[in-house]
Amino acid sequence: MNATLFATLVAIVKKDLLIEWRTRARLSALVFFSVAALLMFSFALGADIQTMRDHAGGYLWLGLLFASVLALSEAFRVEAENRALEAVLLTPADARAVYLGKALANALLLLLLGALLVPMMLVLYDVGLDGPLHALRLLAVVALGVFAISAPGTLLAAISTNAKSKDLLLPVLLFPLLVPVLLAAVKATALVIAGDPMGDAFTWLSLLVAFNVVYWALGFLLFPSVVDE
Amino acid sequence: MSAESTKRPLGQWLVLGTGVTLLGLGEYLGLFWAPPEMAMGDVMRIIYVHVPSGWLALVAFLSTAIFSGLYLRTKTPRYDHIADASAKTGTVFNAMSLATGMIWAKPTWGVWWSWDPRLSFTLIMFLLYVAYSALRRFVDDTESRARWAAVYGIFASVSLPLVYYSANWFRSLHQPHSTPQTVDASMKLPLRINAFAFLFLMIWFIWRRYELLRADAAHESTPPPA
Amino acid sequence: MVAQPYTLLGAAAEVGSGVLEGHWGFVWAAHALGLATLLGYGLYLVVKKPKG
Amino acid sequence: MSAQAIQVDGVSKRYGARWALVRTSLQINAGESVMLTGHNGSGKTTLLRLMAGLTAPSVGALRVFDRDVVRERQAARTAVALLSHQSGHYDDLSAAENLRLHAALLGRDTQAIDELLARVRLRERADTPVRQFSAGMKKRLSLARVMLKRPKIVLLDEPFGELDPEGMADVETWIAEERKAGTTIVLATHWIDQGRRLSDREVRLTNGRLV
Repeated sequence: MNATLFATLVAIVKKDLLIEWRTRARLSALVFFSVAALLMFSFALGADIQTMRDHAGGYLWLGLLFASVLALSEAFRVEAENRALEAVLLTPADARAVYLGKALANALLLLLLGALLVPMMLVLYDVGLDGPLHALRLLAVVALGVFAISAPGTLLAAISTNAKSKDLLLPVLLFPLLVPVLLAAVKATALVIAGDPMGDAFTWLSLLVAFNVVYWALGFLLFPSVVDE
Repeated sequence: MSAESTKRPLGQWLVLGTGVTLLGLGEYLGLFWAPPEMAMGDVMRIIYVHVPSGWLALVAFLSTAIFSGLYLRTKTPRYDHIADASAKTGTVFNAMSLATGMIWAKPTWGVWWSWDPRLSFTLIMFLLYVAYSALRRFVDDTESRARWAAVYGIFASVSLPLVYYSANWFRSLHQPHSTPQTVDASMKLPLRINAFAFLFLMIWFIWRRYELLRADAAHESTPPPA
Repeated sequence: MVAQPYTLLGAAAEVGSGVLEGHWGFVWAAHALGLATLLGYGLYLVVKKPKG
Repeated sequence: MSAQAIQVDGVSKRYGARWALVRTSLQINAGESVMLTGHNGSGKTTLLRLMAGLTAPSVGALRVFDRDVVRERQAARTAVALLSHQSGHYDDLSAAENLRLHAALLGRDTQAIDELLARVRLRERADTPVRQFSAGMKKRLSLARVMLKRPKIVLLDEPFGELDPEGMADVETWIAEERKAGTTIVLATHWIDQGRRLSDREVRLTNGRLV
């Protein structure tokens, strides 16, 4: 009688995207925050265009990482506000499908943010791209990275929302977990931007894919233990 | 239950005794019996504390992951306590490995800290398990704490293969990780003995810590009279 | 100095006199730190009383 | 089907250092309506949340239609609906959107939603974001969600709270109908008169203990 795993997933994604659309003022604040972060990096490091060009990928990912912490805790504030997630789980929806839906919605949100930040990065740090294919490759790296952030991020946000000092706890739990992801994403981004004479990009991309597989699988398996007492 | 935990079982004494004896022997052999290494000289002797503490940190964290999984499967509080005890003990070994590694780095590379992958990932692993302990402190409800810590303990264990293989995977200045196969026979012996010494001490630490946690939980798990 | 057999006293004297070419200072520091950590953690677990 | 709808077996529940429920045992037969009374903090809400499978007992076990609420959680949850203090709505979505989400999750078609909204007198406000609703309107919407599920067991935590007299009368009518239809009802309320009219027996909790 209950919805299938896939139908639940679709319902949750639709619901989350609808809420994002309704609260788009919040969304634009998030965009503003990440653009401001990119600007701050360039101020903090001085206006040396070569340094900025060399580290553009790093700044981009730091901006995305900080923004994702805010986005993730917002996503679960909505769920916790009236215990709405609890009502969803009581239907009884499959918690694993709920996880996939929320993680997917978060990833899409971060992808949108990334797609907005990439042109900012190109302009601010004077990075050139040759043609649309190059831009597409860059976007693919961003997509792999934000999906690898969203999978553990969604799960840990669900935990920290229900703990004390949740705003502090989420980055404490999330950052060390994401350092390897960040490392791979930054390296891959830099190689895509600056060219890849040694053919190293493939290694870093495979690493990102591997993180995605592991984190999404773990999240899928473990999320029921997080929300179901 | 409290009487049980104040009277230490014989096995625990045996584990502690074995660990201490082996440690004494290993330290003697490592510091005085084994020859200095050809390229690095005497500074290589740091290996006898640095490497075993690194290994055993990995073993302890692996134990955290395993018992976290068992807890989620069975919801038996005992497994949660073992996972917690393992994580805390592993953190101590991890800190020791980092500190001795830094002492080694200074004379060898001229810096206290180099950002080579092995070292960086070991530091990240340390942060992960500090975060694990922080998470436990941020949750009041015993059942939620156990579930969430178990989930995090499993997530954190993704870093273990990264630490273990990082020296080989990424080009780095850290030598390929030392195992008894990669070092000379006369260094093998103290390294092996110290590794076992650390293993026994780790078991004792986890055991002892587990008893403390269980004693803490004992007076929590009995409801007041009706 | 490489082949010289070491005694506890000799090595300690070397550290004391500040001769660090052989890097024995670092070796002693690392081992002392390691052993102190083990001892300290062990004592902490022995002394620590359960709550309540 | 077992004659027992809910079986509470020696259940204790601890939150942090506090025992919210102590050594509680209770049987509720299928089709029975039970009123739960007690002061604030006496454990009523905890007991209802345990019955809904939203929280696991620290000690003891609960069964809903012979299904363990922890081990066979989905099966147990299928049977119950909970009207709680927290509305369970997404405040940024409209009343209709909230119900449509739940209809999708329940695998129901959305035909009934209009009718349900009319039933709880929210039809005119169907497309208003829930954030703009008063507490009473939110309660009505929660009630519509419970109706949408059509469960075998209804758990009601203060269903009369925050409602105007008209709303209270509506809820009373609905509970009476459900009772007639054979739904098992657990009703936690401070409204003793209404509660007695709507229940077969009364169970009282003091300090987490059944009296």
